Amino acid sequence: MARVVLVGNLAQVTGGVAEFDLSATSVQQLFRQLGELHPALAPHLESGIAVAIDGQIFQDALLEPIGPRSEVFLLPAIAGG
Amino acid sequence: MAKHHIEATVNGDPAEFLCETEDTLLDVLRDTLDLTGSKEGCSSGDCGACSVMLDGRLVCSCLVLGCEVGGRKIETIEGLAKGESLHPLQRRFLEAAALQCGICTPGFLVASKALLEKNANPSEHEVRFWLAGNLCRCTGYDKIVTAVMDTAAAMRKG
Amino acid sequence: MRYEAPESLEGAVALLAGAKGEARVLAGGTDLLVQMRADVVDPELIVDIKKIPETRTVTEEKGGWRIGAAVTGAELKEHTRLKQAWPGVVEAANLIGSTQVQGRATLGGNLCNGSPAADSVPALIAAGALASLAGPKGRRDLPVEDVMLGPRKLALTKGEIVVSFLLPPRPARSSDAYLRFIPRTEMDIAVVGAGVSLSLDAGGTITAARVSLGAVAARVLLVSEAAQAIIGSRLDKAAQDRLEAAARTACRPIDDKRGTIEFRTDVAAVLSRRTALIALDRARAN
Amino acid sequence: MPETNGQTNGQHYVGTRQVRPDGVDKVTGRARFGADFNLPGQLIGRVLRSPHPHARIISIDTSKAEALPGVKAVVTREDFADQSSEFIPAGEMMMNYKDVVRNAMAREKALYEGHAVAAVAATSTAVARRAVKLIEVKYEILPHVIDVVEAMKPGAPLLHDDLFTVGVEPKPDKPSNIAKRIEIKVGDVEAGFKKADVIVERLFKTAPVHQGYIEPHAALATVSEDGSTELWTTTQGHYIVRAHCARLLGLDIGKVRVTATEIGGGFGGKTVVYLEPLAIALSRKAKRPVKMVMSREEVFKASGPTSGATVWVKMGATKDGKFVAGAAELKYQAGAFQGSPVQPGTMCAYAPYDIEHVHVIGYDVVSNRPKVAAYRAPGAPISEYAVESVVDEIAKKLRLDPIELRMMNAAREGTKAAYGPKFGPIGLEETLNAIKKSEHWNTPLRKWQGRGVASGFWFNIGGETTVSLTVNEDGTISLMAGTPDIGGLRASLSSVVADELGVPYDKVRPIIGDTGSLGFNFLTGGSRSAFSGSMAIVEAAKQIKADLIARACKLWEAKPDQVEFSGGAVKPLGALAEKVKPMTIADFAKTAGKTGGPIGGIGRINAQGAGPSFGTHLVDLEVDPETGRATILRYTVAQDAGRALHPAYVEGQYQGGAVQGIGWALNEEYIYGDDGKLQNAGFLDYRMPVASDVPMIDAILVEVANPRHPYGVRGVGETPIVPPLGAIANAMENATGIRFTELPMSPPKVLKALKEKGLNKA
Repeated sequence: MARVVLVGNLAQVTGGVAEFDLSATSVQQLFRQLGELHPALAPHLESGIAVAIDGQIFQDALLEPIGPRSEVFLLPAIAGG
Repeated sequence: MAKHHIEATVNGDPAEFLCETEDTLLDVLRDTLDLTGSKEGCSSGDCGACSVMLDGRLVCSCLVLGCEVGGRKIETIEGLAKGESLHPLQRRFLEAAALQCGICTPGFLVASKALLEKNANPSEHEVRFWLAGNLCRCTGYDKIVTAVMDTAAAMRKG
Repeated sequence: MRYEAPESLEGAVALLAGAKGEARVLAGGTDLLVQMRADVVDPELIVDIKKIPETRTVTEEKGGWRIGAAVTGAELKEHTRLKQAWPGVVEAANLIGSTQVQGRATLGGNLCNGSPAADSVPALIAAGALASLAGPKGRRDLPVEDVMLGPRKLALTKGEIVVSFLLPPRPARSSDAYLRFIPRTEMDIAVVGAGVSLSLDAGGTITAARVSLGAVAARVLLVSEAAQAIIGSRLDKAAQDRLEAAARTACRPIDDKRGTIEFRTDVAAVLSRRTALIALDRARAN
Repeated sequence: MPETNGQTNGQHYVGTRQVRPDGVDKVTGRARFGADFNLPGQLIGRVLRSPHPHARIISIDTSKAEALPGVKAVVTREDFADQSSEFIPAGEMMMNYKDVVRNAMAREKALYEGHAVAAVAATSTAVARRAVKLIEVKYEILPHVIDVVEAMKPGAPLLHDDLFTVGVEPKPDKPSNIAKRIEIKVGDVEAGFKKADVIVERLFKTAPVHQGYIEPHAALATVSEDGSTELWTTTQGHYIVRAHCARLLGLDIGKVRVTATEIGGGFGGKTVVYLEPLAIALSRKAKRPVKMVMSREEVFKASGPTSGATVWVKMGATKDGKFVAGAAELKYQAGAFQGSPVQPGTMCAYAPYDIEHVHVIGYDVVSNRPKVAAYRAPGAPISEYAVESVVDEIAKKLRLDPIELRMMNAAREGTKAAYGPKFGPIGLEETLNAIKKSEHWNTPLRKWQGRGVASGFWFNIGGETTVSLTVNEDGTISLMAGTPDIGGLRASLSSVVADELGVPYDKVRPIIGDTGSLGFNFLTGGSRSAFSGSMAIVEAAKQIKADLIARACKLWEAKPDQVEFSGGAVKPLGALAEKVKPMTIADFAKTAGKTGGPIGGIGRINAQGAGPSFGTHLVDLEVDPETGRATILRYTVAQDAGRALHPAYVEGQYQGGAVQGIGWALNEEYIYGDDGKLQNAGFLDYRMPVASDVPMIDAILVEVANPRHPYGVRGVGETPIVPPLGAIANAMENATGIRFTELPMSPPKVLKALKEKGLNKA
């Protein structure tokens, strides 16, 4: 099971729940599973979200694999000047 | 009223143009003579991107009226390189990465050439104050000042 | 918009006097063109005075110097003997804008733009310069401090122009200086400007002095109390304090984007002292 | 990097200081920037802007303007369909199309002085100027609010009556100027403070500052009767401009071709649209090309500065200097529409440090100012300035060397970042060590001189990137990239191409392709273009090498294991080497038609694996106690580049960022009157540093390779503007003993503080 942590305001949508253990093996599955657990979260996962898998930040990477013991953080997307 | 008919010398060639009283020399160079190397950054003499030589004197072409230059000699960035070869300042700016976006570069080159013609051995202080009217937002001036001083040293050696 | 470049004073005066709408004199143009671009002014007539010989020459006259109103700062800087006689006036003219601007900007333009922050004006006033005017009624002279009445307001009558400035002869052991405060090292309008001209006797005591402050009131001030504060002294600490106090009292500044009343007053005192000390050193060297 | 690359002589160009391929055009005046493009029959466009900071637009009468001879088109709000509420990335922040259309052209209300209200296209500049003055707009003037704290107060003038604060529970039932509340929480900050022996708490204020690019915004558009649209504009992202314009004007993306001109500086400010949709709308009406160029005044009044902010910081440390807790509250101005960089501000505030308990709250607040745009590490300089100031105070309280204190708490590989995930390999410690070892750090100071140090962080990003490599008939290489070259990109990428294909640097010719010539690229921003572009080039080069190896095998009737690609040629191995000679890329190019046709590769990636870049700055300054003016005496930057593709242009990023930071710290600010109007909309009174204001900027390149990039590259463009504000504030404290908590530290403020302490005597 991957350890999944919501950073910032996302936890508000889940009524304060910020940590999950999920069996997802890709970012796409992760989003689907989170959406099923907390339907209110689903729209927030469609854009403006970055995913840090074991310390590495990915943006718009639905197909990125997630390991069984991965530590995953959901962050606001980042761009820059 | 009718436009002014002006004859001047631009980069050594005779130039003839019509302009309204309110047209600046910069307007004339860019829009009438298609010499777009001189840039408009502020139109108020505060950025130096439009620097040209007028009868051997460094000026902002945005602060000169087109109708003032009849019979006078104007040198712009387009006249800096002679024939095949770049001016030593142009070469040094390239080698020293003294430009990033490049919008201020024509003004800096024209102003730096004017400095080296007056002072073949300027101190860093003199270079910085001479060029204080040329704004650059990319480089922090370091590589520009260095390039000007290196060029001066190279030109002194000949 | 008409543009005329007469070659005689009479021609220029006639054009200006006869203008229907707003008429502007063009010297260096470093203020006029900016105001035109910004739609602040939209003159019907522009009279370029640079083709009139008297406006473009620097000549020695009765032991003093006559400077054409349309001589540029850069040209003044290259005039070795003028620079030696009036270093403060020349350095003030060369604090106006950038190298590029100094290639165009003139003493006449700097005065007639009517800004209390004009850099060359305090230096000219401290120097006791006379402005030589030409108008429909002929020529007259005005002390520079009487030319500007307030922001953008001049004592010139319709058709009248500033042709040249006369700087008086310099006795031995005399000199002048100008300092201004700006937040950057270059390119700003003076937040405070201070001009000081003084003469010493053989013993190094100040026998004559003029002190002028810019950007601390609606017009550039000639501060006689400040001059009195140092005349008869060798600019010792006590005299410096009197000078600073007099400068403070004279200030009637405003709060604006360039500085506060408090800041301008404090800095005016500091600058008048620093400027006087520079003038003193120079005078001793002469 | 794979050793099969590089030149036959083993030379590599990556890491060397090659002359930029676009350089000659830029030193001769040939290079064409935004305002240098013209088309036959072109009209001049000009914008009418609101003189009021906040006013309802009752009516706009354009009839007199339209009647003026030479006027060919006038557009107003009527010419832009309203947009549904949908968030899209713009620079570093999400922006809503509902707002984008309103910022491009005011609808119900003018929300800041300079807000576009109408635009005209005429046969000359003079006619366009006159026409704009003939447009009659009836305004109902409304009370305005400029300051962020004022804007947050209940009863403050309301900009948008449909703006309800997001991120607060329960959902507010009344609209306000607070668009969003965000929160970053790690550990239990209260418990953390209980462990602290020393706690420092401060309130800071920063002024809005403009990116200050020397080239004003400019656009040239031509729309034909069938709706096909061409646009030349100065932008950091022409594909983003295409997307915005297509959306705002209801055009097929495929019908809009955008060419990015040479760009005269952007720093984040050229990531959004201003003139572009207006020029297209005017051209569509006039059926003639329309050129629009902003004046400098318009740039200041109507294009994005970055936020001014109020920042509260509270940090706790043990007596031996370990940081145990960090709290902060950030209030960022967004300008007239939501979308300030407060989100990255909250995430960056404590990023340089290993702190167990962190709690940062941020507010995104609208007020009657121009909508902010990205500016170099958006949001980070503001929050990190506040934290670095407090870190300095903690060092002083504990009598610890400020570098030692930072070293003790520095984030390193494996540290859990204050915004959540663990860091990979990073170089903060290395930059601190580099500064500590520098001769600068060890030189003595005199009275009224001060020395300050501060560190800074930025994430960096990758993103969607396409490049194409074409092998020409003579073996030279054409490189096409789609991210505007804002400061040496072509030079950096050409070095990578030369090394990947083993061809000489001067045989690579780079261009920036238009949106019709190359696949999608995200914009130049987030310090991504050299990072992502070089990754995409490696992909494209792989395709070419594989193709050449395949062709060689066919020609030589050999197996792949009998050949290798190295030094710019396919070489036969072993016995085969007796029979055939190596074939260079040029050999293949000559006969390409006979071996399968043109040779080339296209790299299409969504670059991931961006490595954060940390930097540490060291500054000496001297204060004139009688005038309050600070002079920067000496400056040193140390920053982690991962791997510097072109060291000179990396140094240039460090030096330029430092000087922008000097301006931000000392003199730059938007000054508003009580009338809500900007008083310093020009380079005369918006005081950016000039050459005589600054010393040489020593640049130390630290290289801790980014393992996720084939060359180890990290983005370098943004981090350099993060540390200067804190470093200079710390140097001011060191020089005067006074902690300045408000930027800019301009002479009037400094003198006032010195007077209050009776220090204003030399």
